[in-house]
Amino acid sequence: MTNHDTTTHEEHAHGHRVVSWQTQLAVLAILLFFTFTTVLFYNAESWVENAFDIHLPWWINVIGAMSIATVKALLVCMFFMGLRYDKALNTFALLFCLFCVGLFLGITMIDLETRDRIYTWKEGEVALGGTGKGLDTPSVDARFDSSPAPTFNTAGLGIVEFRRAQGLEEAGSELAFWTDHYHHHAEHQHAADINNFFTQLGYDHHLALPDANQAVPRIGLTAGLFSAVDPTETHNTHAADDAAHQPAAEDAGH
Amino acid sequence: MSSTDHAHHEGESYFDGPPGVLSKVWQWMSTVDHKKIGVMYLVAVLFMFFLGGVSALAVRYELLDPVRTVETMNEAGEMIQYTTGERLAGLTNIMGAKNANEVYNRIFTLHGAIMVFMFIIPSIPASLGNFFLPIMLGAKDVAFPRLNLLSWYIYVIGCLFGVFSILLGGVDTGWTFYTPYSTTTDADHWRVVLMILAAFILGFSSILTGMNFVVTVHKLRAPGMGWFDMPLFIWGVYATAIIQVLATPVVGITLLLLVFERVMHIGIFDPSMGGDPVLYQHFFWFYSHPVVYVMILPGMGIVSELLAVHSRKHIFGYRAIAFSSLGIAAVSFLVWGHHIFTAMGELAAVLFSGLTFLVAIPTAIKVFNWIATLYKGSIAINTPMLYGLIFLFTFSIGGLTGLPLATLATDLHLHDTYYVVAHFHYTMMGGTVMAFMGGLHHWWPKMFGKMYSEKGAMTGTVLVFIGFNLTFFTQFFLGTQGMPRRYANYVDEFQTLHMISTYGSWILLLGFLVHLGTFIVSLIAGDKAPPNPWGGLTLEWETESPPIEHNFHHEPIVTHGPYDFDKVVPPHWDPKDYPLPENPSSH
Amino acid sequence: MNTPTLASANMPFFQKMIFGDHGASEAAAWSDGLFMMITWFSAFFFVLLMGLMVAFVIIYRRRPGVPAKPSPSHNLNIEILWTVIPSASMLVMFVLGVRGYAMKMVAPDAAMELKVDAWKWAWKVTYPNGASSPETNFLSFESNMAQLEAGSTDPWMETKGLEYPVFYVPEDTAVSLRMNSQDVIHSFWIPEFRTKMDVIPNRYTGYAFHTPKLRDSDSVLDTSSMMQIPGRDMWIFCAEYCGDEHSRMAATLRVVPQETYDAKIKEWGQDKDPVVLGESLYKTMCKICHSVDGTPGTGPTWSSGNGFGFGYEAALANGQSVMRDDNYYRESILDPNAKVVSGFVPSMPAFQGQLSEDEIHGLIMYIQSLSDRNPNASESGEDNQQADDSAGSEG
Amino acid sequence: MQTTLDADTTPAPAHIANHPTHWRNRPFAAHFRTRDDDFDASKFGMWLFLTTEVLLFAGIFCAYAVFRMMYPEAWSNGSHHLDWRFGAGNTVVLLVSSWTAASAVRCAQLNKQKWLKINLIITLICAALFLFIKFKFEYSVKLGDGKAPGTFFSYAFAESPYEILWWSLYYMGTGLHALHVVIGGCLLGWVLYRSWKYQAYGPTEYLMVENSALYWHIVDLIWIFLFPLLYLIH
Repeated sequence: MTNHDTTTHEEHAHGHRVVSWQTQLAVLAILLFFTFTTVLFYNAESWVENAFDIHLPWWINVIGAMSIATVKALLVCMFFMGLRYDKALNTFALLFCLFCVGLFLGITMIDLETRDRIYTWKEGEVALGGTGKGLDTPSVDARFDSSPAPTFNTAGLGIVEFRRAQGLEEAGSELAFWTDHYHHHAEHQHAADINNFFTQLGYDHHLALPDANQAVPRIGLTAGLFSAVDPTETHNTHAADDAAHQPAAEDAGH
Repeated sequence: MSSTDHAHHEGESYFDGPPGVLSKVWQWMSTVDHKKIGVMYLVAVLFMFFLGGVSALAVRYELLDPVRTVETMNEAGEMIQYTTGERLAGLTNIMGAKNANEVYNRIFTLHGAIMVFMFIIPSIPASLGNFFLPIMLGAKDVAFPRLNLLSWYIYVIGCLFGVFSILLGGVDTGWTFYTPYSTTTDADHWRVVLMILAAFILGFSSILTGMNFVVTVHKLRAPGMGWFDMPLFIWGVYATAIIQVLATPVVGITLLLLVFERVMHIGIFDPSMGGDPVLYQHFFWFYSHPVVYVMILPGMGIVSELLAVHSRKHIFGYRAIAFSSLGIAAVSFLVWGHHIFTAMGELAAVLFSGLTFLVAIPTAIKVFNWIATLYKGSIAINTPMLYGLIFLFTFSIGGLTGLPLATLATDLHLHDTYYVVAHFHYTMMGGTVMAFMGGLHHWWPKMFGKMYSEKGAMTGTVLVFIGFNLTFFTQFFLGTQGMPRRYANYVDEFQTLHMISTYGSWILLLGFLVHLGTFIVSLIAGDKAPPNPWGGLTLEWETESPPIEHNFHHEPIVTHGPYDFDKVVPPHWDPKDYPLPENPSSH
Repeated sequence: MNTPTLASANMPFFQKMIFGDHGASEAAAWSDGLFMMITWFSAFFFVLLMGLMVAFVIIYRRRPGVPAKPSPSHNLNIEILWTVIPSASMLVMFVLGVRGYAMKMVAPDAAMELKVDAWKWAWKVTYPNGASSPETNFLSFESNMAQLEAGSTDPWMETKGLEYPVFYVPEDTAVSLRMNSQDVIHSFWIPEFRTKMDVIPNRYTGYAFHTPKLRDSDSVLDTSSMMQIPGRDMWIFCAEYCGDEHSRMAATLRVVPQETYDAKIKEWGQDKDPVVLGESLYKTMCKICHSVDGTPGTGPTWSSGNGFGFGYEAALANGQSVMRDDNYYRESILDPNAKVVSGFVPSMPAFQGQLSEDEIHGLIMYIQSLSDRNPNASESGEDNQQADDSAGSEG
Repeated sequence: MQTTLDADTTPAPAHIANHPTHWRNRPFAAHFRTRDDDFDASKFGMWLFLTTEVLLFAGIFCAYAVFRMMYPEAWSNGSHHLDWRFGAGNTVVLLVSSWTAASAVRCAQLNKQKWLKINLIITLICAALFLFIKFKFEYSVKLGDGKAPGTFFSYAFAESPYEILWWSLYYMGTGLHALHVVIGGCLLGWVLYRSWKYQAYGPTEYLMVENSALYWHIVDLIWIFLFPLLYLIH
C-alpha cells in the first residue's frame, strides 16, 4: 500500500506541484508582517498629523494602505491559491476579470467626477434628496408597510438630520446633548486618537481642524451642515470634549 | 470527419426513456444529459416567449388608438363624458392597478422583463447551445452536467418568482428598474421585490451556464479539433459565455442593493439619502449592455452555420468572424454609457460615444463576411436559409440605425423614443429571434428526429417577416417625429403609424402560430429525419437523428474544418441531394 | 384648437417623412443634417449589401446536379478594406456628433436662464424675474376628428385632464435650462429642438437652445385673451418613464415676439386675486392628480362630496381622522406624507421651497372656493349647516 | 522526501478503504478523457466562478469609491467609528485560516489524512472566530449605538448627513463578506465531514479540497481589501 501510495503521489506531483510547507509558512509570515506594516503606517500617519500639526494629503493614506493590500493579495493569489504553479489560463481569467473591474470602477468614476466640466452648477447636490426631499418613510397604515424596516415620517428631513433632531429633543438642550455624546460615545468618536500607538505612549495632541482635505478628520468637520451646534467653534463643547477625552483614553488603554 | 460506420449496434435515441409516464417524467427531471436539458430549456423558454409575446400584443393593442376623454353635450342637452382608447382598462381591477395607464405600464414592464431576462438571454445559448455545443465539439456532455441541470432548475425558480410577481399584479418599474422610481413605486407590495429577485436568480442560472460552456469549449473538444476548427456557432456561444460569466455578477450586486434599497432604504441609489440614481444606471448597464451581446452573439453564430450549410460554401473569413465575436465580447464592456447619454457628464458622454462606435466595426465585418459567403455558393431556399437571409436584412437595419444612437448630437433627440424601441427590436427580434427561429428549423430534424412541413414553415416565415417589418419599421418614424417610449397615450398625429404597427403585430402573431402548428404537426406526423438532411459538415450531422444517449457511437476524430464543403463529402451523403464538387481536390 | 403641429411643408421628402418638420433651432437643423447624412450612408450600404445578397441568392441558387464552384474562403485585402472603410466613416460620425452635442449643450454667455422643475407629473418653468406661467392651453390628445365623432359643434368642448401649461419664450433668443426633479427621474424633451436631458432629483442638468424667428404664418391662440397672436407652439414631452401619468406629462413651449413675452412676464409677476392665482397654479401643477369635479385620481379630489373637500373630515391611512382645514392643506402641500388619506398611496412630492407663501395661500383659497363649506362664501351660515348635515348623513 | 515521511502510512480500516467515496475508489467523470482533464476543467470552472465573486464585490467597491469621492467628510467620519484593532485582528484570523486551508490542500496531495483534518478544523475555528469578532464586537455594539443601515439608523451624533451611506455600504460590504465566510465554512465543513468519514480526499482526488480552499482564499482576498478601505483609509 505504501508503495502504491508513493507511486501515485509521485505521478501526481509530476502534474500538480505540491507547495512545500516552508514556502507556505514564509508567505504567512510575510502576510502578517504586511498587516502589521499597514496598521503601523496608519497609526504613524495619524500621529504625525496630530503631533506636528501637518496636513498630509489624502492620497498618502490611500496609496499606502492600498499598495500594501495589493501586495498581500498578490501573495495570496500566487502562493496560497497556487497561481504561480498553475495553468496560465486561470491567471488569465483572473486578470481579465480584474481588467473588467478596473473598467467598471474607472469609467463610472470618470462620469461622476466630470459632471461639472462645462458648468460647475451641474456637479453638486441641489439639496439632500433634491428639492423634494421625498424620503419615503411615511407613517402609513399596514397595507403600505411592505418593509421590515421602521417607517416613520422625517418631516422632510434626511434620516441623519431627523435622528439628530430627535436626540436634541430628548436631551433637552444642546449642551446636554453634546455632553451625553462625549461621555458615552467618545471611544467611537475618537477612535483614531485613542487607538493610536503613539497617543497611548503619551503623545496626545488633539487638534480640531475643520478641513476636508486633511487625511485625518476631526469632529465637526461638517458641522456647518447642522444648525444645532458647531462643536469646533463652541468653546463649551470643546471643554466637554477634552474632559471626556482623557478618561476615555485611559479606558481604552488597559 | 470521423468515419461513422453504419454497421454499429442500434443505439437508443436520447429521448427513449423507460416505460410509464411517471418514470419518464422522473427521468427527465433528474437527467444530466445536456440534450434533455436543452429540450427542457427550449420548452421553458418558448413558454416565456409566449407570455412575453402576449404582453407585447397587449401593449400594441392599447396603442391602436390614442386615449380620448371627451366631455360634450348629448342630444338631450346633458353634459356627458366618455373615454375612448383605453383598451386595457378592463384589466384595471383584475391587476389591482390604480388606472388604465398603470395597467399599460405593468404590461410593458412584463413584456420587457420576461423577454429580456427569461426569454432572450437564455434562448439560444441555453436551449440550442446546450443541445448542440457538446455535440458540435464531439463531446459526450458539457463539462459539468449536474451544474447544467442545476442551472435549469434555478432558471425555473427564477421564472416562477417572476410569474408569481405577475400573478400578484405585476410591476410597473420598467424592466430596467430605474431608481428612484423602482424603489418608491408600489410601496404597498412585495411584488417589485419579487421581480427583482427573479432577475437576480436568473442571473445565477446564466452564470452557471456560461461557466459550463467556457470550460466545455476549453477542455472537451474532440481530438483533432483545434480552436479554429470549431464551428462558428461554438465561437458565438463561447464569446457569449464569457460575457455571461463576467457581466452577470455585477447585476447580481446591483439587484441585491436594489432589494435592500426597497426594503430598508440603504440609500445607495436613493437621492433622498445622498445616493445617486445615475450610479444605479451605471451599475445596471455595466451588465445590461454586455448582455445584449449575450443575446445577439449566439444568433450570429447560428447565422454563420445557416449561411454556410445551406449555400454549401466555406464561410468567408472564418477567422475574421471568430475574432470579431471575441472582439464584440471585449468591446461590450466598454460601451454601457450610451444608455445614459442624457444623464451623464459631458466628458464621459464623449468618451462613451467614441467607444460605442468601436462595436460597429466587428459587427460590420461579420455582415460583409456573411454576404461574401453567398458568393458562388449553391444556395438552397428553405426555411432555415430564409431565416438566415431575413436575419441579414433585419439585423443590418438594426445595426445601421444604431449609428445615429451612438452619435451624440442625434442621440439627444432619439434617446428614449420609439426610434430606440425600433432599433432594439430590429437587433433583438430581427437579429436574435430570427436566428433562433432559423436555428430551430435547421436543427429541428436533429433534435426531434422529425422533418417539418416546408410549406407550412415557409408560410410562417414570410408572415413573420412581413409582420415584423410592419410592426417595427413604422416605429423609427414615430421616434424621429417625437413619440417618446413607454407612453400609454399619444398625440393624434401618430395614430396612423401606431395602427400600422399594431396590425403588423397581428400578422406577426399569425406567423408564429403557423410555426407552432407546423412544429406540432411535425412532432405528431412528421417524416423521419435522415441523419444529415442539409448536408452539413459539423459533427452533429454525423450522429443519428435524434442523437443517441452519449451523442456518438465512437468518439469522433476531426480531420477537416467545419465548412470544407469543396473538399469533403458530407457524412450520410445522398448523391441525389448533394452533387459532388467538380474538382474536390482543387483546394 | 392650436395643438402644436409637427408637420410643415417645404422639406425634402425623406426628411419630412422622418422628422415631420425642420428642427427649430440651428443646432437642431444641424443634427437633422447629420442624421440624414448617416441615414443616406446607411441606406447606401444597406441597399448595396441587400442587392448583393439578393443577386447572389438568385444567381447562385441551387440547381439539381450543379454543384457549387470552389471559391476563395478569405481575401485579406478585401477584408482590410471593409474594416477600414467603416472605421473611417465612424470616426467622421463621432467627430460630427461631438460637435453637434456641444452646440446643444453649451449655451452662449448671454443666454436667458430658465429654471425647470419636474415632478410626477408636471413641469414648471420659472423665469428670471421669479414668475412662472399660470397659463394653460386646451392642448389635447383629442382631435377634431374625435369632436366630430362626439357630434359636438362646440369648439371649446372641454376635455378632462387635457390642459397643459404653456411656457413662453421670446423668439430669436438663446435659452439655457437648469433643471431639477423633485421625485423621480424625468426627461425634458422638446422634439422640435431635437434635444432632451434627464431631469434628476439630486443635481442640476440642463441644455441650451436658440429659439427660432417667427414665420409670418405662425399664429397661436392666446387663451388668456382668446385672441390669435403671433407665436409658435411646440410640444414638451417627458421622455424618461416616470409612472402612471408619464404619457400625460406634457407641456407647450410657445415662442412669441419679445414684446408679448415681456408683457406676459410682467403680468405674471404682479399680484393677483388669491383664488385666481390658486386656480392657475392648480391647472399648471396639480390637475394631473387632483380633480375638482369629484372624479377619482391619483390624489384625493378637491371638490366636496363623498367626504372629500375643504371642511370635511378626512380618514387617514393610519386610522386617525383629521379635519381638512387651512393647516391641513398647508401641511399636505409642504409635507404630503405627514397625513395620507386612506385609500391613497403616498406618492406626492413635497413642495417645500417650491411655492411662495402667496401661492400656498392662493391654493388654499382656491380649494376653499371649491367646497360647499367655503368659509369665505357669501351664503348664510344656515346653508352651510344644511350642507354639513347632508354630507354627514351621506358619509 | 518529506512527502513520503509525512504521508499517512496507516492503512485505513477496510470499511473506509472499500467505501466508494474513499479517494482511491473515486472514478473521474466519464465524459472526460483523463483524470487530469477532469481536474483541470473543474479547477478552471472554479476560477471562473471566483471571477464572478470578484465582480460581485466590485459593485460594493465601486459604490465605496464613488461615495468616498462625493462625500469625503462622511467617509472619514464613518471610518473613525470603526476600531482598527478588530479589523486587524480579523485580518490575522483570516490570513491564518487561509494558510491552514492551503496546508490542507498540501496534506491532501500528500495523503496526510490526519493533518488534513487538523488543518480543516483550524480553518473552521478561524471562520467561527472571524464571525464571532465581527458580530460580538462590531455589529452588536454598533447596532446598539444605532449605527445601522437605512431606516434602522438611529444614531443622533452623526457628523454628516451622508454618514448613513457609509453605514449602508459598511453593512452591505461586510455583511456580504460574512455571508461568503459562512458559505466557505460550509464548503470546508463538507470537506471535513467527507474526509473524516470516508477519507474521501487523497493524492488523486483532492479537487474538492482545492476548490473549497480557493473559495476560502477569495474570501480572504476580499477581506484584504475591505480591511484598509473600511478601517484604515479615512
